[in-house]
Amino acid sequence: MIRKILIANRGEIAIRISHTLREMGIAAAGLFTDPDSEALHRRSMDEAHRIESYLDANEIVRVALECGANAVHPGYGFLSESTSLSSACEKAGITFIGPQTETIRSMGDKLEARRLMQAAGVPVLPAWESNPPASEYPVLVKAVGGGGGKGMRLVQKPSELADAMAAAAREAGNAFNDARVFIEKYVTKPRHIELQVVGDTHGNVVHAFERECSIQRRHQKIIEETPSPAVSPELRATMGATAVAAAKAVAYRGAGTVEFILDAEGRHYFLEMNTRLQVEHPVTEMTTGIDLVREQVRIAEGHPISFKQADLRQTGHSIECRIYAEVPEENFRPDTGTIAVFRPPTGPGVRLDCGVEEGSSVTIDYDPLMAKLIVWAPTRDAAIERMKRSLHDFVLLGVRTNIEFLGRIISSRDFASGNLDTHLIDRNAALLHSPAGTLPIEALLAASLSASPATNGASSSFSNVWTSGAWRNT
Amino acid sequence: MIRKILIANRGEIAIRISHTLREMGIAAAGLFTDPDSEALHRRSMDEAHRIESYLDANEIVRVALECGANAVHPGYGFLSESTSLSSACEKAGITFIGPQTETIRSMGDKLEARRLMQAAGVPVLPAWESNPPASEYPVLVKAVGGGGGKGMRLVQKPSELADAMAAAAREAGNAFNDARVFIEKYVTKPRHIELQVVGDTHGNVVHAFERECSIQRRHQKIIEETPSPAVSPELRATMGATAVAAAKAVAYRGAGTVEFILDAEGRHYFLEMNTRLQVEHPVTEMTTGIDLVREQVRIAEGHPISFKQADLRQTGHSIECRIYAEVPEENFRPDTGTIAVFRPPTGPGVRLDCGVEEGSSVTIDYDPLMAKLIVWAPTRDAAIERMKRSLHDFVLLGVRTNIEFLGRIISSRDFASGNLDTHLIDRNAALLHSPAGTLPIEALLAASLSASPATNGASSSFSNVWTSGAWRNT
Amino acid sequence: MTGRELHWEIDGQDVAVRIEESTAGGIFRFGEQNIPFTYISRHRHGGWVSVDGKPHEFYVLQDRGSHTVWLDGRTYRLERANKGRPSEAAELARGDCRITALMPGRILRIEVAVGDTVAEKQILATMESMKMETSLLAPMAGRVAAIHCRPGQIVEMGELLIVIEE
Amino acid sequence: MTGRELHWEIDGQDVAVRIEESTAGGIFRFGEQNIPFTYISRHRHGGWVSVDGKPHEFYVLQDRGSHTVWLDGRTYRLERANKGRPSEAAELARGDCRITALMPGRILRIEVAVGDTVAEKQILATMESMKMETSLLAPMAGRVAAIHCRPGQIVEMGELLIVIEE
Repeated sequence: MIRKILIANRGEIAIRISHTLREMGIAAAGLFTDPDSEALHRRSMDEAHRIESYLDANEIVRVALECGANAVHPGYGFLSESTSLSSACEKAGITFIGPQTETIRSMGDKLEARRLMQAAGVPVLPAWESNPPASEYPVLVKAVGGGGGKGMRLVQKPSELADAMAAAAREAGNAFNDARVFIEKYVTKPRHIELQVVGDTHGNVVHAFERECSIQRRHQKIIEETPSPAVSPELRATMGATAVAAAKAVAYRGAGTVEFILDAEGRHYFLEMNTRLQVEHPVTEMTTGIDLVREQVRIAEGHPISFKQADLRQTGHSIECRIYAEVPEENFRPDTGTIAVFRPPTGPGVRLDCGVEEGSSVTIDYDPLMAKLIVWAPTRDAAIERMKRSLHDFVLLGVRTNIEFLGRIISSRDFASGNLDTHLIDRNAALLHSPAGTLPIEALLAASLSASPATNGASSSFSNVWTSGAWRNT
Repeated sequence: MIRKILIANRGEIAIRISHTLREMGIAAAGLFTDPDSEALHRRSMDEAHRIESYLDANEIVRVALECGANAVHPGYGFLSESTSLSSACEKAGITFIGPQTETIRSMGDKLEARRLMQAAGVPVLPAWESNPPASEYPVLVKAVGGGGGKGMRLVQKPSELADAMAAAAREAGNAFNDARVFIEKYVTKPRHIELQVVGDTHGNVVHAFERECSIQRRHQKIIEETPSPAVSPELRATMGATAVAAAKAVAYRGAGTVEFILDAEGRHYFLEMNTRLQVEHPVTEMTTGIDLVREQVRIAEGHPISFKQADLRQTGHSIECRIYAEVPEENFRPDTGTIAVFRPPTGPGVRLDCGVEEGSSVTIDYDPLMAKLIVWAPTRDAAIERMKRSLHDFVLLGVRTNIEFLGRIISSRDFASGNLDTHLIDRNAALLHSPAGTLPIEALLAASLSASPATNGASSSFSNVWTSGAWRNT
Repeated sequence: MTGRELHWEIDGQDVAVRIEESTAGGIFRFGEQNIPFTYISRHRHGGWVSVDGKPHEFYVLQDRGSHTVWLDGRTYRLERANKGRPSEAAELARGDCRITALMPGRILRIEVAVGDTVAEKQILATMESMKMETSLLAPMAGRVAAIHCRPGQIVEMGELLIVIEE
Repeated sequence: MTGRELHWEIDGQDVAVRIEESTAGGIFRFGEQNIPFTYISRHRHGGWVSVDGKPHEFYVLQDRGSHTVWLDGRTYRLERANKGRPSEAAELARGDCRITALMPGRILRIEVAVGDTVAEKQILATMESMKMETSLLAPMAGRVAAIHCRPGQIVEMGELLIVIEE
């Protein structure tokens, strides 16, 4: 029986976990570092404890023991896929809310994961340790211990392979302390489709359908949705069965995600398994009604999964947009500042998982993800319109954001058609910039009404002031 | 094809309707009176027009014609169930988003509604025009044109009947301009269960299950939920078929509600039909996925209903709490003021339909409903816990509210048991007051930290200051 | 650290508290207790304090001497004590009976005139607020000594409307 | 009504506007246009104005002379014109090439030393912000004239890091 859980994370996910824990009657203990001493997540917990780093497993376990937490929830990122936290918990007799250490370890090693999956009959991409046949090019050099695009190189022809492998190995060694790389077939127009799986300690594994995560910038997802417009009921059944087989192959415990590449011909290949709660888990919750955090906690307590495969059903359509403190126009550089105005959208079918409020500081210390805006509607078209409306209504000033950029993607013809792949943003560079040259006269009025008498010098990037035809001279 | 809709309402419902219209690509025109000149609903529209009164049908139709709206949505309350607006729209060639004038008229006359329903085989309570048999007491005297408890009298014995009828007739004459009253059998422990129905111009009628609305104060619902804990699948099927028969009997067009009394023996009786969108419609939306406003608009455009009875399914459980500017401890007197702090709850399964924001004024001019907090969860227990958490997180200061009172009802044993009836609040007078005599020392600290140096005199109602055992003298 | 003393009226008693604080926190002295607190953050209407290791969120609103405190999901109303001077309320509460507005609203009808004799629970006036009507009843038998309002008038909560004398 | 004139720099041009306003609204004069506006409401960071019968919601944030305007779902950045004086930016933009921080963050490594000859696109330094690394590249071939930062240093966006001369 779990009485108190230490949430070893920060920001929106720490708060989202605390919501479910409070609703379950479980005390939520939190952590904060010095830069986070005023962070919203610290203040949203039943109690919060100061630590040096979210990356120090021993410190986290020590806090858990001191405050009487008998379980640790790692969230995503940080130590969620590191064996250091799960094994330290194990040694201390604390429940780690996630899979066994051995599962985390084997899935963290891309080559071992490939071997296990192949043995379980899961389709994987062709791969080589060195020198693939010339006919297989282009190929991708990937880090064995990698993720997030680090230690990855696209190689167009055999003559470039050696240099690419050396560079990738150097990068991988620095980033993951593991310089091993391997070579994989490159898929030209890949979609990124992942399957949510849930396994319990009684040997049950079910899948909760797919999420399409093809809209990415810098190898990071920014818009996710479910159902995927590319997945037919037959493909869903096939990929679901594949994901369940993958999870069963590692006796998976808790909530996890099996990521696939879907190629232009509709073939799917195992990419990797994320052994934790996914950032984009809310779209699955919105369409299936499952509370994945509640399910994680119940499974960690030894309960069987609270639903059967046949009980699950996808209802309607859900889209998530990740709200980042960044400037898409300037190569997605992160921005920092203090949030002066924060007015999130409301209304039917709108969910906000949020780590900030008015007055919050966004600093350089951590990931610039501030919030996730999730909508649900009966159809994909209605969900798109709802997301447009919600992004339009979202006011967040004091730090620059990707809100309008997300609005342009959501409103684009490519997105509406559902014809997505991971290069959509690269192909549509025009989406990066707001339509230039049009400054509504009302914006000039607004600025003028608010401007203080003092003057400062700098230059503006509008090429003209747009005026509607409706003005009357009086 | 509807291009622009005039929303003839205010507050949260005007805004909620505008959300759907904007998502449908239909322009939302709004109305405001002088007291509402700074109201949030005025500012949430694509355009808004000043009127003298939300109750003047001719003025509303004139504005619709002037601004080029080809349809009017009446919301709930105001003119939504008055034939004046629907017939004025008809004359002006504007689509009224609601049923035919004749339906509104006949359902607004309680005696005629009874007759129509009886003829359609819908069960109604025994009723008399005068002098019921002595064995039928207690009985209820009700106004033919009534609603909201006005012109209603409970009569315990025959000797009190004449006086009660005279008093009720006087009250009804003043309130509804219709002094007719009749006598109905009184149900001792009634539950209020209503069925959502939707009908189109092609003769299709479906029901979207029930809502339990038994938690009332001053004959007004304050907490609604679906599914009802009192309704078995068999009863649901029966009541659903009854509601569809009732709607078909009046060729019902659009979204409507058939209200039933459910007695302690599980028998249901037709109470009245609400020929409009209901305040509590969100709980149906949360559990069925229907957007009832979208459906209303589509039906008004002549489309058939977008779903069939067999497509509909209740998923999970939803509860709505109405957030009023009122003081439950002081006989629910309405309160006024300016909202100084407004921090609504967020998170999974939380929806807020809201008519106010920080800085909004709540005045004496209109109904004190500020917002509706709606939660969804897989089970009733989880929904109760989510509502508790959400009410706890809701900060609204500057005007007194029923938020904590709602929290006490939601947390009560009676509510948890699902054993509800319309007298629950009367029976549990203790719920009206916050547990007295306990002032946490942290609250005294907070007040002291914020207090200005000046002093004022008055008295406080706490009987002592509560301190935990944990304080250390230093 | 700066210190200040405040007086609250709690259950009719004048309760003194003392705060010694710096920007980061301080000590709250109440009776014989000395309670250390630290600020986690502050905002326009309150902030977060940590007391005994637990964070507490609070908002405080001052309105005409009255303090509304929201703390951890509950609201409390506190009044400052009025050292020395007898309170205005005490001054008034003798002799005749003053009928004040129970809610802000509009006076609809006045059913009595100055000089009328009234019975206990007799309706004196009717007012409306947010579409709801309330009757003001005589709390005791007596004579109408004064009427301070007229039909149609908008009145504040607590505003004096009618005086009844024995 | 009170009037005031403001200058905005739009597309390199000094654009003058004039506002004549009372509390309820006023007239916005821009070029030959006279645009009446009325306030619907105001709040801390902006308000709602009605122009030609349409309500517009706006928020404006001032930060070091730069104005961020949120209007009806889009954000605009505006700069005040600096009447007469040449702008600081113009003063600096000649001669050598100044490498500034593209984002706020931490300097990880500096790959060059003062006096080094560098090729175009050569990596000069690497910085990190929010767990992402960016390399600062030489925009032209030249010689490192000055280095204004050191590894581990936290830098603001726009802070001068390295100067390259031809």
